[in-house]
Amino acid sequence: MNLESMYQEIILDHYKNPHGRGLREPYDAESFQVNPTCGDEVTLRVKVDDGKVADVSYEGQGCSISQASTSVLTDLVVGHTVEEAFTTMDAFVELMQGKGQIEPDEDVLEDGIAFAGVAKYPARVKCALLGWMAFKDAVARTTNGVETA
Amino acid sequence: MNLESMYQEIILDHYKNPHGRGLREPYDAESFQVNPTCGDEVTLRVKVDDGKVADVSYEGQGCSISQASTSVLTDLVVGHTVEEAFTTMDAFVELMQGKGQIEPDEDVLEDGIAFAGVAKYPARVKCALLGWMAFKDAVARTTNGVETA
Amino acid sequence: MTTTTANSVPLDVAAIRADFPILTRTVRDGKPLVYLDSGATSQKPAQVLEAERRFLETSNAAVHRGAHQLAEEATDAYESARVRIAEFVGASPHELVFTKNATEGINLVAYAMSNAATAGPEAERFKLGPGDEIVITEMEHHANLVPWQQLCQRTGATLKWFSVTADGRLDLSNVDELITERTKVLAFTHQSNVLGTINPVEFLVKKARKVGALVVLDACQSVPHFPVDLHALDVDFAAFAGHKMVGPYGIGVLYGRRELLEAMPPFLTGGSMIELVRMEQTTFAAPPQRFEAGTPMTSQAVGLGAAADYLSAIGMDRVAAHEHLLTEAALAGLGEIPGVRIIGPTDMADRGGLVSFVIDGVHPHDSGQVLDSLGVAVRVGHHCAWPLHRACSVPATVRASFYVYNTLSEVDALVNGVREAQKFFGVA
Amino acid sequence: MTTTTANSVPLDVAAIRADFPILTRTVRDGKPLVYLDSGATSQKPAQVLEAERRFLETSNAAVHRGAHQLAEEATDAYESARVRIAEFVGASPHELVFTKNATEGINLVAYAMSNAATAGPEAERFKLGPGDEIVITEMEHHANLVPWQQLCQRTGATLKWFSVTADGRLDLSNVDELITERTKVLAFTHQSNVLGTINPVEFLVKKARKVGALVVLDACQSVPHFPVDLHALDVDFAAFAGHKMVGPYGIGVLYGRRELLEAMPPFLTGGSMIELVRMEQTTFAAPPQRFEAGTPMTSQAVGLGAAADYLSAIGMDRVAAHEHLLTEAALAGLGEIPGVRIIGPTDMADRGGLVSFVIDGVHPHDSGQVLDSLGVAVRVGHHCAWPLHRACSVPATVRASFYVYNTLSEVDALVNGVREAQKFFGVA
Ligand SMILES: Cc1ncc(COP(=O)(O)O)c(C=O)c1O
Ligand SMILES: Cc1ncc(COP(=O)(O)O)c(C=O)c1O
Repeated sequence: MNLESMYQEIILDHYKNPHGRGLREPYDAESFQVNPTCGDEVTLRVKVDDGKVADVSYEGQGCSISQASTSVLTDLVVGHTVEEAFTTMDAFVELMQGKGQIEPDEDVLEDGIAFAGVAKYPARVKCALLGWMAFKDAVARTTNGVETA
Repeated sequence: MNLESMYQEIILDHYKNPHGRGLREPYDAESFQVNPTCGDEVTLRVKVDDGKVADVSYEGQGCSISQASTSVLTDLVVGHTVEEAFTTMDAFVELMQGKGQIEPDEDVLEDGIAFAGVAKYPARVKCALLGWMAFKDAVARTTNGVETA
Repeated sequence: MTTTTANSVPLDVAAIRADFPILTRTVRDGKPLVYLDSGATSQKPAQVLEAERRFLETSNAAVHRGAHQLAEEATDAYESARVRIAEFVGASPHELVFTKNATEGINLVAYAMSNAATAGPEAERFKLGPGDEIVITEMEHHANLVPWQQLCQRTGATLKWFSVTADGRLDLSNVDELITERTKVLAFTHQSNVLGTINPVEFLVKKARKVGALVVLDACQSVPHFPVDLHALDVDFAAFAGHKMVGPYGIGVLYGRRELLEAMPPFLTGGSMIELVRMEQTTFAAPPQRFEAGTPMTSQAVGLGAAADYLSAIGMDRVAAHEHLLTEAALAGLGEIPGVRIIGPTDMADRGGLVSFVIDGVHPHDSGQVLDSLGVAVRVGHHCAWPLHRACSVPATVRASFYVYNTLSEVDALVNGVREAQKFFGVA
Repeated sequence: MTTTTANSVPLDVAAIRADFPILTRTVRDGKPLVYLDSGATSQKPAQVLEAERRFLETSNAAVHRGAHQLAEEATDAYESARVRIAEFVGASPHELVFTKNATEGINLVAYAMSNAATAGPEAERFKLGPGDEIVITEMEHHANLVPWQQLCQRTGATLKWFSVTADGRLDLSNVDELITERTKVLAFTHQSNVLGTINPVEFLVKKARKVGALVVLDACQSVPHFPVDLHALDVDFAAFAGHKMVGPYGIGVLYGRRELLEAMPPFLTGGSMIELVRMEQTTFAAPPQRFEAGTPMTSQAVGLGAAADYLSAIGMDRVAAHEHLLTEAALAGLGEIPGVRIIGPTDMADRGGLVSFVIDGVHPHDSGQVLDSLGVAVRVGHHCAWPLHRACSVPATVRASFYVYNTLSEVDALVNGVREAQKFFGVA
């Protein structure tokens, strides 16, 4: 195995210098997600204004992959409409579940394409998706009105 | 396999003409035993007078082996002291659990020696012991005073 | 069902037999083995044994846990088996829970229902109490009877049951008295392991749906023997076992409709089925993991996947047609012998590949012994369906059950053996 | 325990390795496999695979049922395996119940106890209710934690637990506050699957006996790794799994003291565990059959018998001594690396053959990935002991666990791999 194929420079950069980290107010909904096999966890908040993702803030503990992918997530969704964000999410999920067979589209996924190598390691796919699951869940909670702060 | 080694003439005789069959009064205790794998069952009564087995009566349904061995049982125990009966029983049980390696003593087991061949068939050993288990249990009940009729 | 499709090519039984190493052995002083006890457990082809062995020799590791290569390969093998088995029975992979046998599968449902009493509001629909009723049938295997008795004992619910008619069918005459608004569960066997009777699933499901009862299907004797499409049958739960379908011991399958498994409280608890564990409280994973506590029967799942592949390659239609042929021959052959009584339907309508019978004047145990002495392995006793035997007024029966590797000449051996038994015990 | 006996000859590891086909394979582009994950599941020697295969190819049939020759042979193989396994752990055969894994064994006891509520007066001693207490420890595997939480939920009993000290031992300072007249069950692990700590069974049993509490021992990490004599330990119940002791998946063992098993109500119900079945009511067989519902994991029992034989032939003293050697080396090697923290005792007193650790600045998942890239298979995560990790203030650890087939050079590979991980993530 070529370690570099999983740990691309971009991933290590995001891991060491995460974007948007920390929990911020105000927010509309929060989601707590955990990976039961390794104990990684993330708490993620979203603020949605007029159908746009105004802010994503988060904290958590986890491996480089889960931390970096959440950092990349904030870059990809903040400032975009929820619809756009979900399209991006779908592309990212598809990439991760593609067993390394899918060619990522840099126009859509930007730094997210660095995770193409992770898709070859099934045990790490969940790590890469942890923040995204929290994002999806948090957004669902805002529109369901389950939680509004 | 030699069918005749299991189904000795003596066994078939007892099967066709069982000794002491039928439930009789008076009796001191009764035991109901069942073989859960095949559904064979026996209800057996004992009458004990002054430490002697005065009568054994029984009814039940079952294969030739279980029926014949209960018939042989009555021959072996009725008229003997409980102690003698238990000694005979121990010899019979030992024979049956001996996997066909034990040479039976005709002085002790009389017709019971015909069951030596059955001991080679583990699945049938329980059949041969069904009546004896009922006898043991019924006698225990008389001395325990659990049941007296 | 078991009707022969016009264009189905008969099985190449000789080729199939070559896959089963045990069939070449002899028993009782050199008699060729005639194995007619597949209803109890089937034999296993080299393909299944090989698949399991290959897994253990190359990819063995704990699944769903490690991050190393072996663990990835093992997880992949385990989950891909689930996908193939799901396909085999017309279900989705996440609707299949691996259990140790079919018995555990039925117990799982029964215990989850009593656990609902102290689980959250999500579990409300599974709660049972006094006044509620569970309906089963008199022809059930103990595995689909005792767990429901026990559930009633734990919850105060009441057990009711369908009787069996003289010709070995469910007596449906009082169906509307039995299945009522009080019925919470209807559990019955797809095919009786004693009578061979195939029960009218569609009719019973319709009755249960009308009153909102959950339907639990004992598919132990159907999935191995004819095509079963669980989604098409529209049952809520179904259980079957690997060892009866040319697969390994130690693995069974519980099917549950997705939305039910999602709402159902767990049964066995421990590792791999949790979401978050604290000393004070635990939350649980989504199904099927929620119901697979502890290290799973990993290599057995791989083996069962190979078994499903093996049967699929033959084609379940052809399996059923072959058994149909053998059963017809057995019914005809045994039917000709005076003093032999078939227990179960004597015609081939809605009937699967096994025949139970008694010989007048010869106890089943003794009949079995004579057959055994001739190399013919059958099962004798009540076959874990004691109440059914009582209903049929026989203490026990002899059962010959057929599978893909049996031949018409083995049916002849059975029929001849029965005549021998009569001769030996002097009743012919 | 794990002390080396003076005259014990070291293992011939090369010969042992030759028994395990998987150890010759390579991973991740040609790296030799260094399997250090036996704490999760062990590899299987050819002897075990062969025993199971031979059984399936020659004597396979349903046990305790048929009267034909195969059924006799199968029953004999199954029950003789029970005898050998019982001998291996210092118990009597009728005290061993075969389960699907260790998790089922512990659940069996927990469910039997809640079933006691509606069972007869015989079961009185197993009844639990509000005011009663179950005591466990913070270092338990989820398998010996969640079932007790659930039992408390079903019965209203209260769960209490021992804490863990900073050096990874049970904190026994409050033992007399924890184990009181209210204590009905004391359940704890013989050896922690994370810390390697071996717990003081004798001391704890004495405390439990004084108050009449039942002692349940999780023997998953002890029976495979050092000599265990259950009668000498005098515990009431113990559970372990086949797959961790060079045996098959899909089989575990629950040990129960004879008089307890005899009084205990059943758990799983169905075929083969009954005495008399009527539609209205069922009575149950004597143990161990009472607790083995349905078709058992027959070939797996045969395989586990072969596994016990295999380990006995090596000698459990020598197994323990060998692991002692490897663990000492690992503790020394890892202990020298700045930034590596051992989670668990750092000395060898009352300590078994595994080492868990964290690398400062590198998440365990990432450490594991680097090791994997070098062919070293370890486990990362919370190892189904989440509360323990919380108590140790680490979200996860890396665990290297050793067995008979591991070598000192594999320990070196581990230590070097850890240095590589530090380099790769820039923390060295
Ligand atoms: C200490 C301990 N207890 C219980 C278990 C559970 O064993 P199983 O998964 O075989 O049920 C394990 C292993 O996973 C263990 O290490
Ligand atoms: C109809 C039926 N139900 C249930 C079972 C129980 O299956 P298992 O013993 O694999 O749990 C069997 C077979 O024994 C069966 O034939």
